[in-house]
Formats: sequence, structure tokens, C-alpha cells
Amino acid sequence: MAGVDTKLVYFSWVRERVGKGEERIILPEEISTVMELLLWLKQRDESFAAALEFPEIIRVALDQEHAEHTDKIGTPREIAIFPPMTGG
Amino acid sequence: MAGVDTKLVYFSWVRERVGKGEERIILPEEISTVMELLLWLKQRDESFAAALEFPEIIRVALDQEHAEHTDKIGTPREIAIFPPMTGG
Amino acid sequence: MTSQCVTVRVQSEDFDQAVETALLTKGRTDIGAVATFSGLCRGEGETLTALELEHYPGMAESEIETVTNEAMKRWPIDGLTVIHRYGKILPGEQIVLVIATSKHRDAAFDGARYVMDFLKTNAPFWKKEHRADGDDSNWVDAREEDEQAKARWE
Amino acid sequence: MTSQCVTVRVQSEDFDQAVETALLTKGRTDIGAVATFSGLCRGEGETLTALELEHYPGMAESEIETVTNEAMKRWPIDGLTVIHRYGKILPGEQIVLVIATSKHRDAAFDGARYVMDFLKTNAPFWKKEHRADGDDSNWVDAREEDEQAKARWE
Repeated sequence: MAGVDTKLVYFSWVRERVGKGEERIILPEEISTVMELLLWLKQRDESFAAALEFPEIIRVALDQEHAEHTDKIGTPREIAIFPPMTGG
Repeated sequence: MAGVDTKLVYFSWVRERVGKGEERIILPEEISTVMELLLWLKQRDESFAAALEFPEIIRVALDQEHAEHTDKIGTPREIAIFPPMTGG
Repeated sequence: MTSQCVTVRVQSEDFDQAVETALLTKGRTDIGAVATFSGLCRGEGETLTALELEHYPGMAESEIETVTNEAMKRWPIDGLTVIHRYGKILPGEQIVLVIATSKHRDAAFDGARYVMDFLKTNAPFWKKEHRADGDDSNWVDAREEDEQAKARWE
Repeated sequence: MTSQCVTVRVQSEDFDQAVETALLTKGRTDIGAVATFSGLCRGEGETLTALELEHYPGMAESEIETVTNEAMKRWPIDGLTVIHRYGKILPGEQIVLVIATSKHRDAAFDGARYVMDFLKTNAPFWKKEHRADGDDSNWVDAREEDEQAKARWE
């Protein structure tokens, strides 16, 4: 988990606000849960602050499976961050 | 109501058991409700006895509208008698 | 096309679901949901060769219209088409079609199911079985589940 | 054809409901009920010129498969087809299709509606509006009703 090279992918207005569809990051050691990841990303820069202004509404998927904000992140290869879905 | 010339129509196995699809009858004066009609028809002959063996399950429509067994018959032009429906 | 359109047909001929759907949706951009039900004749493990549907002409149409009117009152439905066949119908063939269109899916789903539930128990149709063993005397029994299905809307 | 068949497709191309229905029903005499839902793009009184659907490739398919598997476990469904489009979709065009077939109508209706309810809130798709006034920046908000609709199955 800590210090692991991970792919982040963004969708919808989260993607637009952060200004990119994906990136690779090294997850800091101190990040354990999904919510901790969102709060850490939010303080990276203004774009992330805008995208993750209300982290409680943001959805996260770990290796393409929905995760709760309290879930441990573990060591996924891919973490997706996106707004509530509006398909169908 | 009483003594009125009325068309009776039969469907499904009621029609088969009474041996005809329709007939005209003079409704006897003493018949007031739908159930009274069924019980009167039942004692007409063996065919009606077989068709209306269990009058409580038989459905009746007065001028093409469903009627309850306790409903007054009134003076319909057409009375339909049939088993529970199995469409759809 | 008007904003509400109800079609009820009782016929011996088969119908084309795609044609009926297009009649309700073509050229319109205000419909978000189309819920469709079609009922088919089952062969019951090849014991049936056909169903023969008897109906009460006039009352069949008017009972279906009563049901569609009630559905249009209960839900914001834009279009509602109900077609019910009579006569001899072979296994695999279509018996009944209900299409409900609306802005949102709940009204379309509820409308279509409501019409089917009431049609089953209120519309004057009766099904007779033609059996593979040559016995053509059996009428399909009404199902208690169909009465219960109607009760859920009360 | 096997007795249970599930098809899930995520694609940009349009689909033909009649073709998909025939794939589930053709040559079969054991299916009594076909429940179909199609979701169309609404023009919202001509304020919209198109919807642009973004999706998460891979996860979109696997989330729909999770929902279809659950539906197959819950109800005696014979066939289940789900097709969801992505990309630019014009008002009046089709977005999503769900077809559920079964012996009886309750399983077909329940299965189709269950899949739609979960697909709405669980499948990773997002709709962006292209507006007639030139504003292409608005993403459709998730509806509280859709969360409630999912809750009714618990």
C-alpha cells in the first residue's frame, strides 16, 4: 500500500476539473483509507481542490470495484475517482 | 326487470356445457339479484346444472359490465355468463 | 401527435412490436422511457399444439379501455398501446402486447404492469388448450396468483 | 440454445430492440413473458441538442454483469439482455435496452426493472448536456429518486 506506484483515473467533471484523465502516483505511506486518499489529493493543488471540494459525494473504485470511503485502499493497480453515476 | 325479454350470452366452458352461445329468455318476476339468476338458470335442466354447478365461481356481466353476485340485475339488454377469465 | 395517446386493439392477426413502438415514439423527443410487455403462447414441454382464445367482442375492448384509462389517471404516461389477440395461437406466437411510454421509467414500468395485471383478471378472454395427445377439451384455469397480482395495486 | 442466456454489451452504436428480442425468443416455446425497457434521450423542450455519455471501460461491463447475475439469482429468468450506449446521443435516440424473458410475467417485469434500477446508480456512466444555447459544460446531476428506487429491492 504505502509507497506503491498506482494508476489514478478520473471521469466526468472530476476529470475536467483536475485537467487530466489519468496519471501515475506514488501513494504516500500515511494514506490508509479511501477518504484519506481523497483528502490528500484535494490539497495537492487548486484543480484537485475544485474537483474534490465535497469529497463525501465523490465515488471511488479500486481495481474497477466500488469502494466505501471507509474502506482500506490496499494495493490496487488502478484507482478511479468520479462523481455519482448518471447512466441508464 | 321482471318479465323482460333479455338476451343471455355464454362463453368458454359455460357455453360448451349449456350447449349454446346465446338465447333469449323472459326473466321471471321473482329474480332480483345476479345470484338469484344463476340459481334459477341452474335448475332449468341438466346442462345448466352442469355449467353452473358452482355458481359462486361464475362471473356475470350486465350490458358488458362486470357485476357482483349481490348486484340487482335491473333491465339489461344483454346478460353474459362465463367462467373466471384467463386472458393476457 | 397529441401528448397522450391510447390505442386498444382486439384482433386475430399477429402484431409487430417494433411497428407499435415506433407509432408511440417516432418524431418525439419528450419520451425518456418505453416499457413493453409481450405475452407468448407456451408449449408446456410440447404437450400443447395451440391455444384457442375465445373473447367477448365489445366487452373485451371496453374492459381494456377501462384499465388503460385508470392507468393514464394514475401515472404520467404519454402513450399506451394494448393489443390482445383471439383465435388459434401456436406455441411461441404472441398473445398480448402492452407498451407504456413516459418521461421517466417508473411511470412506464408501473403503467405497463398495472395494465397486464388487470387485463389478466378483468378482460373477458378464455384460453382453451389443444393438446398434442389429441385432447382439445381443457380450458386453462384462472390462476390465484393473478388475483393476488391485481391486489397489489389497491 | 441454453436455458439461461445473459448478454451484456456496452457500445457506441445504436441497437435494434426487435433483433435483440428475437435472439432471446426465436425458436423457443417455453417463454411466456418478455419485459423490455428502453431509455431514450430527451430533448427537454428543445433546450438539448445532444447528450454525451462518458463511461469507464471495463468497469461499465463488469458492473452491469454484477447486476444481471444478481437478477438471475433472484428470479426464474430465462434470458436477459442489457445494452448500454456511450458517446454522443441525439434527442429521440436510444440510450439503454433491457430485455428479460421468463415463463411468467412477474419474473420478467421484476428482472427488467431491477436491472434498470441498479444500472442507474451503479454502472459507471455519466451524461453531459450539449445545449441549444451553445453551453456544453453541464453534467446531468444524479437523481435522489434513483437512489430511492434501488432501495426498494432491499
